[in-house]
Amino acid sequence: MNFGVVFLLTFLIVCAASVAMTKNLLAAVLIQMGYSTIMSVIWLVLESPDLAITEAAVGAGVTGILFFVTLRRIGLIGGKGGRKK
Amino acid sequence: MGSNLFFNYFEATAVIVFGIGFTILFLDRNLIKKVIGFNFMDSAIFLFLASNGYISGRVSPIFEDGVTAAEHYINPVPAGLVLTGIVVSVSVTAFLLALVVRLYLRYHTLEMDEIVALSRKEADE
Amino acid sequence: MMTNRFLILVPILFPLLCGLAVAFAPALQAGSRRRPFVLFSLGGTFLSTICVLLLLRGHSLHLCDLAPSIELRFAVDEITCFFAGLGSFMWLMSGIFSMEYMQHETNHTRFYAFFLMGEASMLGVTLSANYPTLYLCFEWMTLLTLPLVFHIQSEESIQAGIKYLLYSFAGAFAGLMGIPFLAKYGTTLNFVHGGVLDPLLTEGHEGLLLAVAFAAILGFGAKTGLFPLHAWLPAAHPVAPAPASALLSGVVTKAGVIAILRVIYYLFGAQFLAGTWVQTALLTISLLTVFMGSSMAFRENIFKKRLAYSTVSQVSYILFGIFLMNDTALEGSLLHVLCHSLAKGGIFLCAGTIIYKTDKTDVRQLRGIGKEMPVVLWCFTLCSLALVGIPPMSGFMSKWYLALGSLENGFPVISWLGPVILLISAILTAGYLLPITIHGFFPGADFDYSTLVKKDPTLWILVPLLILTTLAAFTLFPQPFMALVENTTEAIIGGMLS
Amino acid sequence: MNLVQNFPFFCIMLYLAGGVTCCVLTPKASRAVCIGLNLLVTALMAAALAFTVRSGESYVYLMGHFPAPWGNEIRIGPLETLMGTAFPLVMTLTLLGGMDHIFEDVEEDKINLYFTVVNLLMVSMLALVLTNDIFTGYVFVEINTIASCALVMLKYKSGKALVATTRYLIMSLLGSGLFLIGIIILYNITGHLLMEPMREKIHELYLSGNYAFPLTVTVGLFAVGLSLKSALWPFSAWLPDAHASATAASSGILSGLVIKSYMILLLKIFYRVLGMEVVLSTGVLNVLFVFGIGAMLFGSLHALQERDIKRMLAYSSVAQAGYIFAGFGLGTAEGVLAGCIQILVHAVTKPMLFSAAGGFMTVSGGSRQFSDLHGAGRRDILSGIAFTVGALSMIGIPLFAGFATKLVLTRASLATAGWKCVAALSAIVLSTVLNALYYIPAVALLFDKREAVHISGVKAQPSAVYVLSLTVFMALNFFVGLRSSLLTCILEAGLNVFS
Amino acid sequence: MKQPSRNVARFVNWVEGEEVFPVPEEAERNQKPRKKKAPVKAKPASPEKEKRIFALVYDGISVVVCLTVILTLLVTVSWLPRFGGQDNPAENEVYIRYLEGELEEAGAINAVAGMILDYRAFDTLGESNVLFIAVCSVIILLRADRNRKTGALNIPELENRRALQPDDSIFRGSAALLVPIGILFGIYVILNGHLSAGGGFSGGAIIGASLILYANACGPEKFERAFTFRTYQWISFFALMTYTLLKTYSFYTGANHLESHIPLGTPGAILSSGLILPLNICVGLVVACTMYAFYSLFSKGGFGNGQ
Repeated sequence: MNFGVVFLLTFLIVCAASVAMTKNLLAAVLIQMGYSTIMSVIWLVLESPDLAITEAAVGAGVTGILFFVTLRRIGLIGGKGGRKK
Repeated sequence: MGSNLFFNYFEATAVIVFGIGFTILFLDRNLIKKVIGFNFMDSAIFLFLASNGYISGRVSPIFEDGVTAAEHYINPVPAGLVLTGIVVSVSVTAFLLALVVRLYLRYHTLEMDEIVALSRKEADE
Repeated sequence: MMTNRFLILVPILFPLLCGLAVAFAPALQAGSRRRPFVLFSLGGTFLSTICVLLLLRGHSLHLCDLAPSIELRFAVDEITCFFAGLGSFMWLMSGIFSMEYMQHETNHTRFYAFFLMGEASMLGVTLSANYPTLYLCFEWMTLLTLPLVFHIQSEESIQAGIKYLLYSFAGAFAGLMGIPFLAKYGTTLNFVHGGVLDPLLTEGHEGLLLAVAFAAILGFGAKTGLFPLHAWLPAAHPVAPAPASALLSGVVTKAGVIAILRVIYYLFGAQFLAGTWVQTALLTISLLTVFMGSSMAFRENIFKKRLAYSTVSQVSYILFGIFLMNDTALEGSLLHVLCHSLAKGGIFLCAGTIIYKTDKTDVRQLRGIGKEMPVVLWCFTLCSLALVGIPPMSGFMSKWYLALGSLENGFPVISWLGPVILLISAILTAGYLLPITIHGFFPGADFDYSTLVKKDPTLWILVPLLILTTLAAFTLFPQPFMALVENTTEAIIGGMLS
Repeated sequence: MNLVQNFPFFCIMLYLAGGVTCCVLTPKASRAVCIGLNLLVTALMAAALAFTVRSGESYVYLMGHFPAPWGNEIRIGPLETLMGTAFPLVMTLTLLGGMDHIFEDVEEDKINLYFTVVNLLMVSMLALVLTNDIFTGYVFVEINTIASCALVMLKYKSGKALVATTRYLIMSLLGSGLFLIGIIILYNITGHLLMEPMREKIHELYLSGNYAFPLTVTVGLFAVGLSLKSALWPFSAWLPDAHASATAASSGILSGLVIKSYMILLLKIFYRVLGMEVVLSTGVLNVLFVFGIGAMLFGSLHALQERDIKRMLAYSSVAQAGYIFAGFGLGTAEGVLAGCIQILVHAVTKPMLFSAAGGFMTVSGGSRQFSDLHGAGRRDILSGIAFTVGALSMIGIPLFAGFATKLVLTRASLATAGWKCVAALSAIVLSTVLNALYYIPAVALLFDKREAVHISGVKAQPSAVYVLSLTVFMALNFFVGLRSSLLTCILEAGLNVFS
Repeated sequence: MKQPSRNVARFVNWVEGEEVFPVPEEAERNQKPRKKKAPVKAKPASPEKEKRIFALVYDGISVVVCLTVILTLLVTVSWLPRFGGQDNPAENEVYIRYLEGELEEAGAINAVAGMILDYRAFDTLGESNVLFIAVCSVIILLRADRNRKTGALNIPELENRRALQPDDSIFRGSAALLVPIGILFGIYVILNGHLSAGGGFSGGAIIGASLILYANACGPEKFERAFTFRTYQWISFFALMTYTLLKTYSFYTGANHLESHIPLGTPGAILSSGLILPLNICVGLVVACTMYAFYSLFSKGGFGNGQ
């Protein structure tokens, strides 16, 4: 029950709860990417490097990009000065 | 109530995040929030699965210089399953986001019940 | 011997193929060629049925099996002889009648196609030798006679058709529920003289089986217009063309009677049902229907609707006889089957002719009709006398036997209440049929004879009418019919109760 | 290990290869590849069916060099091969039936993707029916989910299809999420993923009594997850939109085949993984039975109010799914047999109804409302006949396919005790009457003389392919109706060796 | 057929959740899913107030659903075997053979890669098809559809990606540095899939991400002149086709107990562990192109000028 792991796990729960609460979509996407990075650290704690690389590359990397491109396409961020939803 | 709740703190966290993700996906009315909820739900499930395979005091199953004794490494099966799961969840997220883009381009809103109301009023083409 | 067992299927397949030929063969589309072909096929069916009944009595044929222990089996036994002969004869008579009558109607191909196929399914009902085949032919008879009901395709006829279909499906499906129960508690699903229930199995389950029997009888009763499911009959008959409504009330209701006969005497067994609450309930329901049918007919002014209500009450006479479950009552009900088919068929054909010639559908408009169509109204009068039960006509004999059977039966109330209600309903029948004759022949002083023009129909209509009327008077020379009825009753109920 | 035993494996691999090739071909070529592939697979699976029925017991086919608890495997028995033959056959007929709709509704350069999706849907259904490993089941459940959602949304510029797809996808993802967490708990307490070794472990746990609560929760998770995906009544809010707004061929495939593969997977999990005594001890079958009865009633009740022909058919699919789950819920072998027969009967009847509905739409100016469909049966006589045959089979008239289900289900419910028998019988009678109440007026309306003024006189010129598919469908319907005893004994043999 | 009365329809609609503000039946987690209580209909003082009340009730219900799911699963977790324990049920003969028999049978140093690409290869085959079907669906949805009448591709409003702020030299400079490293690292991860951690998926994702970075920094024109939509389709076709054929061969030989003549090579060398390397390369290629395809489909509905 070392402290570091407990801190990481509580971070995950805080991330999930905060996304449930927030209304701002950009914040939600950022929280999700943070969540994914911490998750790849947890995979390392659980002794499975395969998952760490995959989670980092595929989780934060590609999913994050997809979210940002979607938000741009919806006009929420960047592009033609999207209206704040 | 079983006795292992405080020992299985990995699985407990996974279950809590799963509950939150499940509810966001199911009941939240914003489409982007739903997709994020789905991501939380899936990665929580994989945390639950991978934590089953972990054996304390053992190393990840990449053999160092020919030592193949089973007591030295952790269980590789959950790691393999999670690898498959992560790619599945990425594909589904991409599909969901594509749907969100198309829905927004047509109905200019992200709230699910507004979209359902608008589509009901639409003439049946 | 193998080949002639398949001959049993001839009465079913022959009209079916002719019906399909009429529907699809291009050569028969022309009216001139179609009418002889239809006549030929009706006559052919009648003759083939008679041959099959005489030659193949007692043979049975296992066609195929629908589900593991559910098989299609046809056989010729005493009920088949009685009803198949009557049914195909009535179909022939109304077929001849329709030659003339159909000028009045449109799209004949569809009418004749389903007319012939309907006969096939009716013969299927008579020939079926086990419960699933009976159910199958029953359902298909509903389907094939449906287009005859909404032939004129007016909004009202379609609603009536749908009502007919729903009532028949609900009823037939209540009948279907009997199959699994009998498969479980009975030895076999085939019709066995005296019932198939295995006494060991039905130890503690009498109540359940009685309820199933009651549901099945009420279900099949839908076709005969028995009380709970009778509402479709007054709706369907007026809209159907005359030959079709003659068959609907004359023969299709008898299919319901066959099914009930099979359920009572060949599946559950008369001893099992005799003396139970099921019998008392059925008797009261049939008496209720008899009384209700004739009183409703008394108040109804549309000609064909009045005749439809009269069918409801007359067929319940037959059911009353069957539910009494003793041989005299059964004899009476079989006699009434004969009388009602012939007489009611004749009456409907007369009504059809009147409507065909003068387009008067309301009873009150029929003043002085006797002057315009003397022959038709004479036939109508004789047939209604048969229905009322006046001595020279057949109705008297069947009602006599029914009353005797009811008195013989030791039921506390029903044994004397039955004849009383039969008498009251006979008076009511006279009340709603005879005024038509009276007004027809004696229109009263102020009727101007100047505008009168003779409208007697052609031979196509007169011949069947006359044949039916003479047959309806079979009490004058009862010997052949009584012999037929007696040995049928003997075969059905013999050696069981008495 | 003679050659015939490899056929199911070849079918899966053929579909995978076919799926990949279709996406690079032209629309016409990919259609040819897809239809040819389906026919070839039907033939192969029919040969495998003949082999398994003759040999009478199911054999295991290793996917790789390693036996049971280590490598993947698929298990092939009479039941699986019968479903494996029926699914591609019905798929081919539905595709042929809705072909001109596909080329009209889907955009020009995305038609080959349609056939790619169809091929991958077939591989996932075959794999679900055949697989002997739960996690492979999960992976192919995911392929099935995405492919069926892709089928729904393939309508050109149709907003409704998009909304229906989203709701369908979200509910399906919930279902597969619950299903996955069920698998993980099972893996955690048994240590196996293959079905047979897991069964022994669960049997030991059941006897020894430890991990009892997780076992019960897993049974609940599987039941809720998979009934969510196979549109059992309380979770079927997504089905009417999804199946109504898709093209004719897709809605036929979805109603007829896709929801069935999940039911077979649930059956397999109850029979082969958990074992019947564990499932019976948790009482989840009673819950499924009650939901099945609810589906039969509420599904038909909803179809009664529907004024749109495809939504009516979709709601009637919900009711028919209720039949299957009522059959499974009875808990006896005969009940499961009734469920399996209903799977086949519905797979044969519903796609025909949807193709005929598609035919009516082309003839009445593309509208789905009953007010415009007056007399459509007279304008397109073949679809009219096909729709009537389908409707009568749904009501359960003898000589048609529906009668077999009613018979076996009534007999099965009779065999069970007390309240289940009464509930099942009354539900069957009530839902039959409700079925008649909405199918017969629909058929009467389709053959109505008074046609809507702006459509009357439009005579249909159905393509040869459409005529062929509907006639073969009707023949198939009659065959199942008449020879249902043949199907029953194959299914019985299959169920005996199923666990 | 006259319509059944209105309130029956509304009751059934409510049960079915067809109301305009649909509160669909939630898939309760335990096996006896209770009916959810109906959202309490307050006295509609004003639509605004009713909306707020409805939102409150809706959130209340979602909290209730969330708690029930979490509590049920927490109780289940409390019964499960202890975390990291030695003799958990999962540590049985399956796990021992995967580790000890792995070198002889699959020949991969990385036991996880050996397990997913050899012992349980059917899952991984299915899973790469999940990615393929997802790409097909995204293409169906987002690819610029041809305008029915004119036949021209109606490309979504393409503001010029390249028109970044004038001072994007920092971005372009760092991208020029990062992209080659990323691609090299990705290739390393793919090739060493069976020797060290990583494998087809992670390597492909890394290459995909760096391609996207490159397309953003230096503009997609030069790159997409070679990498058009057709080439993407043919790449994924060849890669998946070889994957399926290799696996068909190995399954067929396995099932019929034939000896598959694929050399396992000396463990530790690059060209070792039989089929795992070519499979990793195929998967890596597909995943890389797919990630780039996702990006370009989302941002501009197709490659280059959208065809």
